[in-house]
Amino acid sequence: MSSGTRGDGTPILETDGLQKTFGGLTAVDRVDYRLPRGDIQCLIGPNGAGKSTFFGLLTGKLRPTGGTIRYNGEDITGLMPHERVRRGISLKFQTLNIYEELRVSENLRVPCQRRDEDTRTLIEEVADLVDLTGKLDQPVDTLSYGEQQWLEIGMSIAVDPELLLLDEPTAGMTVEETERTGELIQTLVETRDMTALVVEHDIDFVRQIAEQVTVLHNGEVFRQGTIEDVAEDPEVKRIYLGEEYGGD
Amino acid sequence: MALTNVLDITGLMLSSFGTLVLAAVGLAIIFGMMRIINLAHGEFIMIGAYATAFSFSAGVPLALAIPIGGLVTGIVGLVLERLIIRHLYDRLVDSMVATWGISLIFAQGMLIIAGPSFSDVPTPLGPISYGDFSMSLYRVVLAASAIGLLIALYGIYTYTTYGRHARATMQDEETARSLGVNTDRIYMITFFIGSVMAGIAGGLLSPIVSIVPTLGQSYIIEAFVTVIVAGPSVILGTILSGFSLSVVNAPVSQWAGSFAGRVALLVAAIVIIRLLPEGISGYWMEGGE
Amino acid sequence: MSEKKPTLPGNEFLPSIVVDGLDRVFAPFNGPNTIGNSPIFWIAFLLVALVALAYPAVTTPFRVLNTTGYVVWIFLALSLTLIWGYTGIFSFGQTAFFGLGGYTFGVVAKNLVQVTGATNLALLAAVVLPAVFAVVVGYFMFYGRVSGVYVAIITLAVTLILELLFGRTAGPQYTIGAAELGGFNGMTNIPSLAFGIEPVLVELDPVPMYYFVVGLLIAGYLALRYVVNSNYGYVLIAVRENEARTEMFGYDIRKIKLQAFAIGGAMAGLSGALFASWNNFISPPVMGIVTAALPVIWVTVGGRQTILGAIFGALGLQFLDSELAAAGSEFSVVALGVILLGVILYFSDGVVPAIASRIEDRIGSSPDESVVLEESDA
Amino acid sequence: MNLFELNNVTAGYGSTPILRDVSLAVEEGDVVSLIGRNGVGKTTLMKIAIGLLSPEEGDVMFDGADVTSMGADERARAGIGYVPQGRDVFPRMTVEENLQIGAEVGGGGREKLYDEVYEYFPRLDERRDQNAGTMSGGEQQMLAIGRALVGNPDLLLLDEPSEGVQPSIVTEISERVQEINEEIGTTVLFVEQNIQFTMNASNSCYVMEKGRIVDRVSPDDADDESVIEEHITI
Amino acid sequence: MGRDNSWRNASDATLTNSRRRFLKTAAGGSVGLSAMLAGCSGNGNGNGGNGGGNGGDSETITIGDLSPRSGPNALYGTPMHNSAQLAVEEMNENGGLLGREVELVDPDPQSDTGVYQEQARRLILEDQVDVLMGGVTSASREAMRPTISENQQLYFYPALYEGGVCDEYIHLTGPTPSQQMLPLVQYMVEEFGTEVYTIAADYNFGQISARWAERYVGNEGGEIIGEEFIPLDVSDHGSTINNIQDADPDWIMSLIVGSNHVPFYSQAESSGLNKPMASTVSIGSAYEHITVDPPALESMYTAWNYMEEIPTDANEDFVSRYRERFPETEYLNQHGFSHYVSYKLYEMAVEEAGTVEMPEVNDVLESGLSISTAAGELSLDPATHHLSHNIYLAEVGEDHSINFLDTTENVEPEWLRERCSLDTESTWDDPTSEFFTDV
Repeated sequence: MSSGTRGDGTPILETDGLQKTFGGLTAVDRVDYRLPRGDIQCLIGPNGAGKSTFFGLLTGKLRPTGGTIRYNGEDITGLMPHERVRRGISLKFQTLNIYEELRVSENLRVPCQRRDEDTRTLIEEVADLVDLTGKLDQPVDTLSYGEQQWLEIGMSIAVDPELLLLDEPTAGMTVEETERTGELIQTLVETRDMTALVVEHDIDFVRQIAEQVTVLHNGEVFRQGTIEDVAEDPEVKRIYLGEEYGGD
Repeated sequence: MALTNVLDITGLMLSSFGTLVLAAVGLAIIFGMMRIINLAHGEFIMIGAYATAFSFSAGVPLALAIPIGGLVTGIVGLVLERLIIRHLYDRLVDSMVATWGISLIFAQGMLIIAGPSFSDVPTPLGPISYGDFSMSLYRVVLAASAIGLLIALYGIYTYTTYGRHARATMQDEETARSLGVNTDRIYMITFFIGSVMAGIAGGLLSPIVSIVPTLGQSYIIEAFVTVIVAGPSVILGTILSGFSLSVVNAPVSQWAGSFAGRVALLVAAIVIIRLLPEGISGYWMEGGE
Repeated sequence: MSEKKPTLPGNEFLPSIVVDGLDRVFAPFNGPNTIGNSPIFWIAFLLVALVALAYPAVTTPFRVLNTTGYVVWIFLALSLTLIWGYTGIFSFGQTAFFGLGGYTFGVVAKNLVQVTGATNLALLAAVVLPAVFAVVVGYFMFYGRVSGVYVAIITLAVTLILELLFGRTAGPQYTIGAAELGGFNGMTNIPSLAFGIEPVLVELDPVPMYYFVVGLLIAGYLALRYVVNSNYGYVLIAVRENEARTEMFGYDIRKIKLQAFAIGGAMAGLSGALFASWNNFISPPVMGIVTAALPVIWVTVGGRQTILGAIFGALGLQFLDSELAAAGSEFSVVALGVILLGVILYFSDGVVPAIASRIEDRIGSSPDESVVLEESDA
Repeated sequence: MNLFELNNVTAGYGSTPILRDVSLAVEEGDVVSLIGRNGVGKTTLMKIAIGLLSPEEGDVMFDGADVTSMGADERARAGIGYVPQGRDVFPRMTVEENLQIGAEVGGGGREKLYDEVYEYFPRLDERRDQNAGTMSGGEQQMLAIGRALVGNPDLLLLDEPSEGVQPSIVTEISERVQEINEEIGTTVLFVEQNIQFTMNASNSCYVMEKGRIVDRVSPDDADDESVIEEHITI
Repeated sequence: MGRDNSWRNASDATLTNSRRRFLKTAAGGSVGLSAMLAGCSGNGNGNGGNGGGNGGDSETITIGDLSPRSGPNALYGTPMHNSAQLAVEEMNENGGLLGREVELVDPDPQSDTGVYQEQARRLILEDQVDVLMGGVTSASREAMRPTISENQQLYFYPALYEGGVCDEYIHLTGPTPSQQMLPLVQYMVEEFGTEVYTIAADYNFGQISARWAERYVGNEGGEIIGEEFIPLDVSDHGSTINNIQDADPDWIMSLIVGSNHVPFYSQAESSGLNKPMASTVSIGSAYEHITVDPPALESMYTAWNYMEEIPTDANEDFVSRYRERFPETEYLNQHGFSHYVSYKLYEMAVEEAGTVEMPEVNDVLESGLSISTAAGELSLDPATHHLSHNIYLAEVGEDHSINFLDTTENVEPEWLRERCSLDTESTWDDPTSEFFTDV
């Protein structure tokens, strides 16, 4: 298990006053957020807290209504998604977003061939990391749900990112699969000099991997701290369980 | 002089709007509600025109012959839906190729049945004039009928059980089904109504066109363009689209000739789609959901 | 990943040296994105190529001439397969580039043939100009985030506008050098293909023209197989399958679509140029809605996501069309419509994939066995 | 008597199992909840219940009959009301039209509960002519429940009624569900991850984790409350 | 609204052949079909692989005919198709040509230039027909022309057209505007005045015909005060009608064609546009006076080489023979007539030449042949390969009846003769460009 930050503590990602409104609804409300290099941090919050919108702004899928996003000190607010990826940001989508018509190896091939190294070696390397070595030639619909999720994680790291954004990486996984996913993410961060930001509901999983947790609520940063601090906070409990219950 | 010009262009716009909306309305329903692109739509119009012309020459008054044209086309559409179209739901491109095949069969089938020559329904009502300006009153009737059809559709889709169920199916098929809507039947009726609309359009247009087996081809492009430019909302979209395209088409035709008018119509469609990639009504509805 | 060579289906019938040889020679063209990767397939391919080469010797001049014409149109179908079948861009107006290619060839060739006697440059121009035009149209669409059926309507409108414009060019004022555009009646006396430069000239008369287009088709087929099974082919397929995912690997979707569209435009232009030279004639209806629908129909019937589908779809339906027309019955067109309907209802992925899977069942190979990662062997 | 049962249901999308050997039963007149975190398969279970998904294995019983092979529209007409996740009201239809669709479910056979719906949810009465898509999440949830209720179903299925709804309105809705059950006698099965809603509304609660039912508890019992909490919160 | 269904008539020798071929095609499967047809269609004519022309007396004479029975030009192609059958049946009833049976090979070109090209190639190269007939639009003729000229194929084109074709093996039996326009324009200027508004179809035929109209109107001291070209697929003529109303001419020169343009007349009528109209394309070709309800074409004046109503004994005889054979005929138009004349000319030339060898037959055709037809005595001009025509000037009445005003006899293709002399030269020449500039 890792503890503390490994990097020099300089932020790899910073948002200043980041804001996004849809019609009258403010989904992300002036969020100032710093992600130190080398950390694994989690983003949690009840449904509709603005987590997915926040991720959408980070990847460039959504254009912010206000505020800026800086990556390694560079303002990337106006960049296209693919330009952000080329600077080292990668995303694992919330819903499965693999190429359903293709085989496992072909799925991995698409990101792997972006790099200069020998594609086949890279595919094997990535497959090894996500435990799919024996299944490279299989069509993806023969994989279990958890394996498909791993494949997607594998595809996300195949472009060799510095910053990995994971949107609910364990949704639909069994307990064992979830645990192994946590180990995988920790291994990746430690061995590949990566930083990870994870949106997750499964609190056991958050406990397993996260150093710092940020709670979003109604589009705003509600609490930040270690998982223990946050978990004990009655206010956090309240927003999770419903106003009256928490207040009782 | 100036007034005559204004009246000329207004008349043309009415006429262009009426034709575009009539040509498009049946296709709009079928495409908007069912995501089926019916390339045999022009032939549906043709069948409506023939049925109207046959009824008319058999002595039925025009006002009655037109609904007969609609009904005959509706029945043809119904049979087609049961035999072929229902296998093509969710297969947009396949539906295009299959309906292209149907259009070949219908156009040539009508040629075999009715011969290559055209039949004629005389234009009723004569001219209206003001000073130097005069135009066919029937043109005004066409534009009014186009609006009338859209109002009728609005009525059907607002005040009938079928209409509510159809809109519900279009907005959320799964939820509609889970509320007891037999969506298969809704699709069938929708195709029927789209066909009836095409047939009525053919009947309404029959006095101002030559009724020939290849009639459909002259309408399919205009209909297709109007529907796609319209975007997701069937009734509002068709009105806006017909209006925008005729606003471009009419003055250009008047000042630079029919050729330029036609090119202008296509260019306008391209520009609108580029600026509003979800069609006109897509832009209007944005933020609604 | 194992180093063991994957088993190719069908090799149990063949001596291993043949299997290895075929495997090695055709490795760059093999892959899961194309139908037929086994030694047996390649033997059949070579046999078909031989039959195609021998064809002029065993048939009538009319058949040679006509078959040349069919093959010429295949390139249009292939252009659609590349951009629609593999990249997912549904163009309903490939004929715009076909027509532009044909007219460009006509104009350049008619002028050039008086100087050099050859049409080399005309062919080149007829490929380049449509490609440039495709870049313009493609930039307009893809950088404006136009997609799906909206692409279909824009491309259709473009080809219809071109048809209208070229139909308007009757009269001497529409003459470019020695070439009269000819309006609706079309441009006549377009020179046949001739290569070289005075006095060393090879004019492609019917039979050489046949060999030229068939050779070009074989080369084009192999080239397309190479492309779609290469890294680049995977990018195209990735764009077709899931744009959002592919973009998040750092690919510029708009640029990739634009590139594919331009290549498709060039291929359609080539098709048009070959058509104009083979036919010595081109007229605006080649850009009309009826012709615009043809490649869509061919490709859908043959099988959208396979190269062979485009080839056999175009070949088969043109042949059928011609024989039905020759039969002279007024029911010919009806029969064609019925056949289209039947294919759509019973072979939803197209005829060629259906036949291929039947053959695969027959020789007992499983699709899982085909090669996946051979590109690094090449 | 059990009004509704799932027996040994295994299901998923494609080859991916989401539910593994799930069985549950709802007694007539009861309010039963099923609680679990995001992604454990709650919505899949509800879709199997109404018939929008077919189970790979197992069967679905309603009112003593095997309805496994019936489509969703048939089950709705047989007396199951369904409130989908995220409400899924028809956004470009008015409140009244949404309710009409629900009312037409059973044809002329069943009593229509317009009055009751407007009584339980007076906000809907105020907004009869408003397009459903323009209402707040809570109002949409009320409408979705009203839409399912107006046709007077025997069984009401609710998929995450608290999702995206303001806390104060969550309370209101949970109270209404109780009242509906008590006053009209409608049997209710709902899935939730909001513990407060579950506690308020249901008499008994299944706990689900990773596609399996792991526990069945009664929310009235204080010990069980902490059991649920453990499954659902941080 | 009838058409002939005679293809079903199995006793018809010439037709059973095409029907048989259709059945073979339908039954043939896919792979073997090509080879089978390649073999069969050659043998079926008894001259497969024989090289141009037929040698022995026992063999049949084959006529290739391209008359569209589907698509937008079926209106013109169907009467042509009928004429072809009538002519061939009459030849065979009279013991054939040179004592040999005449066989008609008649694919359906479907009004599609691509199909025209392909079927022309098939007829010329595969069926090796002794003569090729047909084609409706100039576009269809131009599409076939490279193949025809390359193979030196004897060919007859029957439709009225803009003029300008001058080709060794091509003979043109329909009229050109230069032949029809003079008597018509003279009459109109005299009767109605000098200010003319021209509307024309927006393609080669309409544009060139409009130039002719301008020239003849100018010669008569008139003036074109407005001119408008309408695309073939435009059927809403509102803007045109507005423009004519604004210009207020004395009369309208109408050169519009095709089914989309016909509604102009009823649209004009219902818009209150009541101007006298002149046309060299309406009435005799698409018989608008029959298909459009009266009185939309009232006070339309027209000049034709042939109309069904021509009141001569010879025509009465021709019409009754034709209608007896094809009772459902709606109107016997110029295409039907001129196509029949083509067959008769060919028959004459072959009988005189004593062979079907094309150069010999062509020589006879170039010898100044004269032929007696339903529309009078016509002669084939050796220099231009165009027929001289008797031009009938007619007026359409309120009930759409035809009233003949005047006949100008023996109008020769004079203008073209100044440029084209096929009797002395026989080079491929395409005078289209000069044609435009000269007119």
